[in-house]
Amino acid sequence: MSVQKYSISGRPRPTGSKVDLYVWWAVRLSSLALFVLALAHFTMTHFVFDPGDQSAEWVRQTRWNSVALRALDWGMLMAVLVHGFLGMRTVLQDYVPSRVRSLSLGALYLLALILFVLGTQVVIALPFD
Amino acid sequence: MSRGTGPLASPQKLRNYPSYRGGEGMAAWAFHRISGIGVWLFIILHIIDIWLIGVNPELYDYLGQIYSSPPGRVMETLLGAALFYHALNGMRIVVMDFWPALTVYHRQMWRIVWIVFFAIGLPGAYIILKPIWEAVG
Amino acid sequence: MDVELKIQRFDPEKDTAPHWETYRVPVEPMDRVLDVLTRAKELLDGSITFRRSCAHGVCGSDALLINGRNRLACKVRVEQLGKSISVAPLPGLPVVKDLVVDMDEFFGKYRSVLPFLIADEPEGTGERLQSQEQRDVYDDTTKCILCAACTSSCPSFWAQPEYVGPAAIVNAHRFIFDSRDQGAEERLEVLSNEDGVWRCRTTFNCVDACPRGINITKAILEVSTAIGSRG
Amino acid sequence: MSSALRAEAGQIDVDAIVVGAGGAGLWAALELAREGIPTAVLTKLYPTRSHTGAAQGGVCAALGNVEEDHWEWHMFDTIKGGDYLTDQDAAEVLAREAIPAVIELERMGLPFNRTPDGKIDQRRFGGHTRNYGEGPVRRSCYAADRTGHMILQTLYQQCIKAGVKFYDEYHVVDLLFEGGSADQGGRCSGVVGYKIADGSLHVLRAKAVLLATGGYGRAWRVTSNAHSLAGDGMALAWRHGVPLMDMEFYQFHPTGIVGIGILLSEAARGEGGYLLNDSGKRFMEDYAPKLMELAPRDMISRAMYQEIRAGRGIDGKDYVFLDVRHLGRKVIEEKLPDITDFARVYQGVEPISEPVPVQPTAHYAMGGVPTNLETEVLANAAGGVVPGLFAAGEVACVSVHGANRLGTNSLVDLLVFGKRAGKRMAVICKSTTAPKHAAGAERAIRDEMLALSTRPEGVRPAEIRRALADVMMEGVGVYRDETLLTNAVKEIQRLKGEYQRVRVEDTGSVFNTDLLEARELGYLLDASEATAVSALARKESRGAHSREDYPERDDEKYLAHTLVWRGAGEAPATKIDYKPVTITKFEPKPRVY
Ligand SMILES: Cc1cc2nc3c(=O)[nH]c(=O)nc-3n(C[C@H](O)[C@H](O)[C@H](O)COP(=O)(O)OP(=O)(O)OC[C@H]3O[C@@H](n4cnc5c(N)ncnc54)[C@H](O)[C@@H]3O)c2cc1C
Ligand code: HEM
Ligand code: SF4
Ligand code: F3S
Ligand code: FES
Repeated sequence: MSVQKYSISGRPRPTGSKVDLYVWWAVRLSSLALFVLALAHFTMTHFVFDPGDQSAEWVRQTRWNSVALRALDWGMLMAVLVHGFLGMRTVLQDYVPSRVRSLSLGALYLLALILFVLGTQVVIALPFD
Repeated sequence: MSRGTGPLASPQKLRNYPSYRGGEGMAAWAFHRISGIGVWLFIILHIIDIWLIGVNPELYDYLGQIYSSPPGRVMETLLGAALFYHALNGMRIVVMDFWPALTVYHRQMWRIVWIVFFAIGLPGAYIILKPIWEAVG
Repeated sequence: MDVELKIQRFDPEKDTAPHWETYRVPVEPMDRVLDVLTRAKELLDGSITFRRSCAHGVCGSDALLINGRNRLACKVRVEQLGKSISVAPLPGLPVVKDLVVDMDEFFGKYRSVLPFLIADEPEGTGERLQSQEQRDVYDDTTKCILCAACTSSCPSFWAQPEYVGPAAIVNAHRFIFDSRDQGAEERLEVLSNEDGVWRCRTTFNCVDACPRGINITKAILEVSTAIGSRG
Repeated sequence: MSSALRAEAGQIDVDAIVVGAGGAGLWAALELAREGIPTAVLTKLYPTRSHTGAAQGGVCAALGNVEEDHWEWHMFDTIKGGDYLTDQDAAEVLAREAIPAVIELERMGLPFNRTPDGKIDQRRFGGHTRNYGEGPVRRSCYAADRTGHMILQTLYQQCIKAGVKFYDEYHVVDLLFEGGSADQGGRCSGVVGYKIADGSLHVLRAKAVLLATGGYGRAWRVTSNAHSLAGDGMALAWRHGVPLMDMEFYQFHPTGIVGIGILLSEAARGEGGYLLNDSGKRFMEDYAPKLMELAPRDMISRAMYQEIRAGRGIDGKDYVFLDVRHLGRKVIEEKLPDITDFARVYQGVEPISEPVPVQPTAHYAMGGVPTNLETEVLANAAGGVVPGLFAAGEVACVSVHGANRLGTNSLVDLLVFGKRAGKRMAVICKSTTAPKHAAGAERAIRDEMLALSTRPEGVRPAEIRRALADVMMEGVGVYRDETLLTNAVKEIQRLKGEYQRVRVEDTGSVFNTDLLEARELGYLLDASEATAVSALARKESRGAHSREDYPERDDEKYLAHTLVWRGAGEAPATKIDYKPVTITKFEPKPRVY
């Protein structure tokens, strides 16, 4: 590896990409959101109500009967997608050999997109009671 | 670089990875990663099952039955544990990210993570698993 | 007293893969692992190969994987390890022979962070002033002896040898936070790419391994913060 | 069948070669790079592992940042500290040029400790006084207790910045001469380097070669020196007809860790630490009432020996206590962190609450390859130089340290004379022609090295090395006399004979440390012989050379530098000459503190 050249005046700025910086922030910020949303969600669905009682019917009638509640869950969905998939990006960057890395990252983002579509669709399209 | 092009230069360099006895920090990280991947896998499933509410409510309800069966409840507990550990340790990481000086206390903070984890997690697990006993008893 | 010394051996001219060999070596109570290795070489097998120089933890030659952890052989006493000692080369670095690893890559990464004072002002003559507080900010990271114990203990480095690694970041930190230096921008730029600081997962193996007691993770996070706050 | 050396040899042509990348070598390389001279720096260790990094206490320069100071005072202290064997013109250069050198280091980025108003902080050190000996002065500039580490790092960093070409882990095994060896008026024309990673020999040609290979403390059993310090440069030059100067002056540092010799820096005493004997008395009162624990090292080491001999060592054993407890936790942890760490790790002693057992340890070579003020190597007492050959740092003898070096003056020596070496070599490179190529220049050394691994059977190098360490410890230690020295000379000669039968076990060509350690043993034997022979010849006591049979200094006969030449082949060294001391400002006086 050779030494990076710099000139005393007007040194050329090395070109680093900011992607990883943004990813870093996105993971941290979404994690803060999730800490509240996901833990609250888990508490609601597992402690306050029993999973056995939460039929599709119940979800539609009780939980998702207001725009605000749906918006909140959709927000959580976004946070989870951002956080979980950027988290998995990190994992793939660590363990997937560079040959197939972009391929696997592509697959990962595609999966995220699909889940985004599915999740958004149900939140929006599910009729109100 | 140092090993030239002579007969000794090996085509691929031998790197060895013997087992390493990491400390608390390494354990915290390993659990965090495993739990993150675990929760991620569940989330894929979870988004799909929610989607079913709109497309195929019967199938959703059928899945709901599986989730609330005894094995389902055990899985649920594990999921809760993974999520909870991940969330608590995630906060530990974020706290250090924003206040690097606190890295000095990373061990203590990890201990706090476990204390909170068990203090809240054990009663939680009891609530989730209770129906199993009730069903059996 | 005797100890059982297990050494991972590899001779590129004979072996295709490393293997372990065990030696019984007499030791004295205050002996360090380096003394035991030296004795084994002198008394039992002259071909045992390792680096060493200063013998008191200041040159960074003999960082090794000892009983599962990276440490300096000259700084760990036998009595701290018990009757059985295992010694292997630093994990994740290319093995040259026995306990010797190829350090070129490591030093290359060190060089990549521009580890030297960059100051644009015209060559002055007098000393520059620096307050005690300004100096304290980077005091910790000036201690590094480039032993590679940290970088080679890092799971993120094992996963991706491209990771610039804690040692290089420590040395970048030493200049980024020096009030006399003006090269922070370039260094932050180098460290903000995919194989820079973001590869740190706050695993703390580096801190545990560092024979100089440097709080490496703190330094890394301070660099991340600096990159973050410069936008 | 593998062999310890690869068959093919490399050829490298440069203008200047620097052997060794400690403080002296690095600064020379930096100067050469600044002058644009194509330079190769060869070092058997990675540069940052050079022993300069072990220096703790500080580097003296009369900056006067915390109290009044003048370079003349520094010059005087250096001369008096050296028991008037110091060449005074050299001491003047040292004391004057120390000031800009330290400031330049600061400008290169060295993180010196600072005074409250932001200037380089300074502290006391042994033998450094105000107004020609009135009392201790704060002259030592420091970076905690890792000044040497910071100097080494800073210079290496600057070399990287300047694009210096390093040959890391190349062991220089021979010097090349054309037109005969040094004593025949020959010129140094390059070196042969052994690439440790693959066992190949490389012939490097240059117009100027600098030896900056450091000292040879490993000749003694208890030493503060690195394993790698085997007198390489001294022995290589000696083998080519260069004399060695003042080798009998070898410094024992008073405060080594008992048994292993790891150094607890004088900074501990500079900050106010005491030395105590068994009855808890600060025994330096009896030896140097004015400077006490800050007297020069030779005096303190002798005082310790006398206490021990009088049965006043701790529990009657062979060590005394270094006590820093009264300094308080804050000073100990902030100003002496490394030393504290050493005591804890290597002795299991907690300096904050316990006194630390210490014992003199072999530390520093005042003698070495003789040079003039421009670092050109001298061929004889008349001052004729060996063309193309330079030396700086501990390997060299200018002589600024005379019969005893003051603490911190070695780092100054590296800076001042390392820099001078670079400058002078640049001048020489610009004004001379390249040496001629001689094919197969490495053949002789190849055979010599191969013999070490191809003899059918032989002695293990470690055995000889251990025997040598004992001989030097017993015979050429703090106190010497005729019988001890005669015996030592004889023993060393015998060990040199044994060495002819040395055989190494490792026969491979990759990273063969077994072979190199055997080479280093050869260097050690040479350096030890020069030391013992010179010591036997000097029938007086001066500085670090204390003869019990001649306890007085004898300026009539011995106010002169010893030069000793190596015997041909295996013959013992017998040729000795004396070179007058340069005296400019200060007439020799009795040395009391
Ligand atoms: C523990 C300790 C503490 C000290 N503290 C102080 C102090 O506080 N103040 C002070 O002024 N002085 C101090 N000294 C003395 C001072 O540090 C040394 O004298 C000085 O550093 C020597 O520097 P150097 O450049 O001559 O050689 P070194 O730093 O020893 O470097 C030698 C170089 O030569 C290379 N080399 C050697 N042989 C060969 C070969 N055959 N082929 C290729 N390369 C070779 C090595 O790789 C190395 O790079 C201390 C010494 C010790 C041991
Ligand atoms: C509940 C609150 C959560 C918090 C506070 C949190 C926090 C964090 C943080 C800080 C990281 C970065 C770790 C690092 O870079 O070292 C991270 C990584 C990760 N998170 Fe979360 N997270 C939470 C929830 C989730 C959820 C719900 C998922 C699943 C979709 C998830 C999946 C992941 C994954 C896969 C990683 C990458 C793991 C790694 O790099 O080792 N997290 N999390
Ligand atoms: S930071 Fe510590 S462990 Fe890492 S190279 Fe420097 S001294 Fe060694
Ligand atoms: S071990 Fe590696 S992950 Fe970060 S905290 Fe240290 S660099
Ligand atoms: S030999 Fe120098 S650090 Fe261990």
